[in-house]
Amino acid sequence: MNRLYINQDYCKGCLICVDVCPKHAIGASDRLNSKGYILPDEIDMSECSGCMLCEMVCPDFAIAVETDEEAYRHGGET
Amino acid sequence: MGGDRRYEIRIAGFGGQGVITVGKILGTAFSVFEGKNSVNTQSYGPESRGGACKSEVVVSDGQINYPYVRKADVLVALSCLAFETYIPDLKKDGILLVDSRSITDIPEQDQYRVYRVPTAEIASETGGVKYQNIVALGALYYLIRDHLEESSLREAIKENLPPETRDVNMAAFTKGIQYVKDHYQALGTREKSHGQGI
Amino acid sequence: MGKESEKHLLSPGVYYLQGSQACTEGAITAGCRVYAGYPITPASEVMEHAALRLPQVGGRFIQMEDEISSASVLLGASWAGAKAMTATSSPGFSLMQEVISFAIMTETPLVIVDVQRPGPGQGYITTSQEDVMQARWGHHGEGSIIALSPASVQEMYDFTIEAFNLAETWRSPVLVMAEETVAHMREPLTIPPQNQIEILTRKKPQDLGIPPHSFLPYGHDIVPPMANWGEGYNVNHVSLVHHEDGNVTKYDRKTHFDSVLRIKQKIEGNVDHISRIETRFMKDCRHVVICYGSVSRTAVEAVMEARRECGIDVGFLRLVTLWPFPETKLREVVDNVDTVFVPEINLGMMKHPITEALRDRCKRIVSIPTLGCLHSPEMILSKIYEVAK
Amino acid sequence: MKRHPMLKYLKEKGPAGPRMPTIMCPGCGAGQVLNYTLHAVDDILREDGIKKEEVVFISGVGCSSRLTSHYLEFDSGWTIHGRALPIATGALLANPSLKIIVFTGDGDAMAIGGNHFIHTCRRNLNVTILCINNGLYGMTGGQVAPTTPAGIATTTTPYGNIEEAFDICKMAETAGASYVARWTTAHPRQTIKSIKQGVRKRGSAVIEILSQCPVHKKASAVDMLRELKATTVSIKKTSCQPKGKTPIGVFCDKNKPEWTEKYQEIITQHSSRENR
Repeated sequence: MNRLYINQDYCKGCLICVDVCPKHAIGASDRLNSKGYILPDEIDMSECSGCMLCEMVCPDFAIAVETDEEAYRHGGET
Repeated sequence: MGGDRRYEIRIAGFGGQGVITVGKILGTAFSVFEGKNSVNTQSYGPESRGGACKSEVVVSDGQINYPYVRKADVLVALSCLAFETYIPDLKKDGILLVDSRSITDIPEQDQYRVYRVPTAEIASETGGVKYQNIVALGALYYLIRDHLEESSLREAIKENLPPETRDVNMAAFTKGIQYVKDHYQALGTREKSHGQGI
Repeated sequence: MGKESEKHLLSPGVYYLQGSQACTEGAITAGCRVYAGYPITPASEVMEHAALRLPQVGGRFIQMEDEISSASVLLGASWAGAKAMTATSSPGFSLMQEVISFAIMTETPLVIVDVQRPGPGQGYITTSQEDVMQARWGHHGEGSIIALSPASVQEMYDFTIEAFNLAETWRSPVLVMAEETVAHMREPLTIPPQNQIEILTRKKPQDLGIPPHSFLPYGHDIVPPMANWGEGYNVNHVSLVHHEDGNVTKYDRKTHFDSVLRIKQKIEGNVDHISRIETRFMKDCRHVVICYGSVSRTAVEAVMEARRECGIDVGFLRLVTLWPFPETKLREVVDNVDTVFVPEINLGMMKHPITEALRDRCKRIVSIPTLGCLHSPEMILSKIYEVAK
Repeated sequence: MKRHPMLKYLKEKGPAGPRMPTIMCPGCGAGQVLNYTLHAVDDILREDGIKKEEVVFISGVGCSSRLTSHYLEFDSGWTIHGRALPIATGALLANPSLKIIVFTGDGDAMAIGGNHFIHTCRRNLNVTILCINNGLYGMTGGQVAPTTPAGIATTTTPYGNIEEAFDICKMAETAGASYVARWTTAHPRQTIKSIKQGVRKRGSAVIEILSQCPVHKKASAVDMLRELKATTVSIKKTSCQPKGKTPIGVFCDKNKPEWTEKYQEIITQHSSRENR
């Protein structure tokens, strides 16, 4: 299953990624970063098709999706 | 004849918290409705959101030459960075008002009196976190009520904020006052700092 | 600012305005009815207030495509008979220099407000006094300029009115060398009754009984009367070297020299009428702090503290007008002084004409430079104590 | 912990401390344009074998132009308001093989920089011009711009804008640019593809990108992006231009002689062999 990573310092809580996700795999969490910005989080990553639209539209380079293959290749846990 | 007696207030946070608006309202209250001389200045970075930002009000019955705060009588800090940056300039026995959610670790000390108010939380209950600054203004009013009338601040809010948000702003202002009244009952004006409010 | 000010001049009373707003209100009071500007931090608020207020008093506001076009608008507006103003900040001020030069040669009254910010290049967006030499020498060619240095919200109002009066009186561009601190600061502003405010307008040939056929657009007097477009005086505005009647064909060196000298002497020769200084505690003081603009507010606080706390006999002198430089006035009040302190929000600029003026009137000149922020009283006090203690 | 793939092109911190997060406001379209541009450049470097040191970013002044200020792990210049294009011209005269990408805004390019924009397109100089059009002056506080629609209130048109907006693409085409396109920040894939076409184009490539400014429009970025999608229509889809919808797509893609190529012919003919 693909994994979502959020850079808490870079995210400004605009939630464009959540809106663009075609599969609604991610959503707004109730956690705030130090500046009070709402952080996105996984909702159901089994839905995630790895299209990387969230990575593409993020204005602040604060989100990354690691697909199973990438995880496997990097030897990280899947 | 040295410089006239000055009462110095500094409000600091980050861009977008309405810090500059609070300074503007305070200045209007003192100068337009209390008939005192006051200088309101602002300093800011290029960022309109997120950067460090402060607004100051110097009040005096006489002439105000140097326009900025020299040693603050009151510091209102709405962000951690603001607190750390400006706490050294707070006068002995001065008033420190902080947003309790963003500033948590304040050293135990008896240099100044600490008042913690969850301005962001109260604001979001009232109409949205963007009213955090007016909640803080309400709390600030109660702590410096020897220096000006509540009506002066309410008039200044009307003068400086759009009519369509007047009600929610007035509500936020009242809640700020109420919070300090409820949580700091034994509040004499010369009270020694008693640390943990809530 | 109360609502009743919506439709016309601010009624007399006390207001709590930002320096930038007071500047625009001053322009309106002075009769400015054409404003052209371009966004630039920290001067945009002057323009935004003009956009709101000009139409309310029957004036016209336009946001132009840049600073060069904004300044050029002022030439056309002034020739067509209007009082015109723009406000910019340092990078924009650089772009306006050619128009200033053109306005000097064509003797065109107009007002440019420079809300100074640090340079060079983008520099920063806080306060500065780094354009004070550019104000005098930024335009190409000879000639002179009038430049005022406000230090408060009240002076942003008063000096803008004075700038228009000087522009109309001397047929010259006039600069209000403001600073970000003063433009963004809010303070009480007292608006006097309209009839107590002196408003001057250009001398017109009609008022002097000069008919169109015998009108010399650059003649008759050291400050020539000025005919506006649309009044049948067939005025050609030219900035090539010209004769009194505007003829540019018959070039001769004497006319070239005399006309440019007149344009310069018109200002430099009347320095005592045009420029002002303020002094306190000067009576046989041992040291003196000479300053201008917002720094004067820190300096007076430091001078009073040094006198009160340590009994140091230090005087205070403020240049209200930067240009034309009031050399004689300085020499009248500063005599055998030990140290002249010159605090500036730059690395030492007005220090040069001050040094030249007081070369035989003091032992030493001590510059107190800072960049991007107003001196704190301590910055000036420490220098005074270093020398005086 | 996977990090955003384009961070490899950004200077995140330096000896003087962190440079990120960027200065852009939350949800700012300019930040997205930087993301799309880096995706495009990443592809080109890989697909066309272009060396990274050939790529140069130049910007003027304004929110759009803050992208090059100190974030890019490329040669770059954060220059004078409206003068990015003459500066790009200079770089090309010195080294015509550079791949120059200019970040500019509707104010920076069409107001103070309008004159240089027209002449750069007329000369068909080899530069990719990304004009981030948010319809106002963001950096200075929300003033009206040449692209602000008529009627709109801003801090300098409190009574409504009485002027008509520019059509940047028509201006570019008329002036002679060889590639002209318009997209929006709500069309990531198409914008990335278009930027690649622009960089590969020999000549002036103008790509207008409609973008959102949540702070001054007092709206959420998500809503504004949805509105960008709803109020635009691809020219491929409809021949006639439906009322009220802004056409997006590639308006012009011609092959015209590029300025430095023509000049190279002069050098070839008129210089001795070794100076060629």
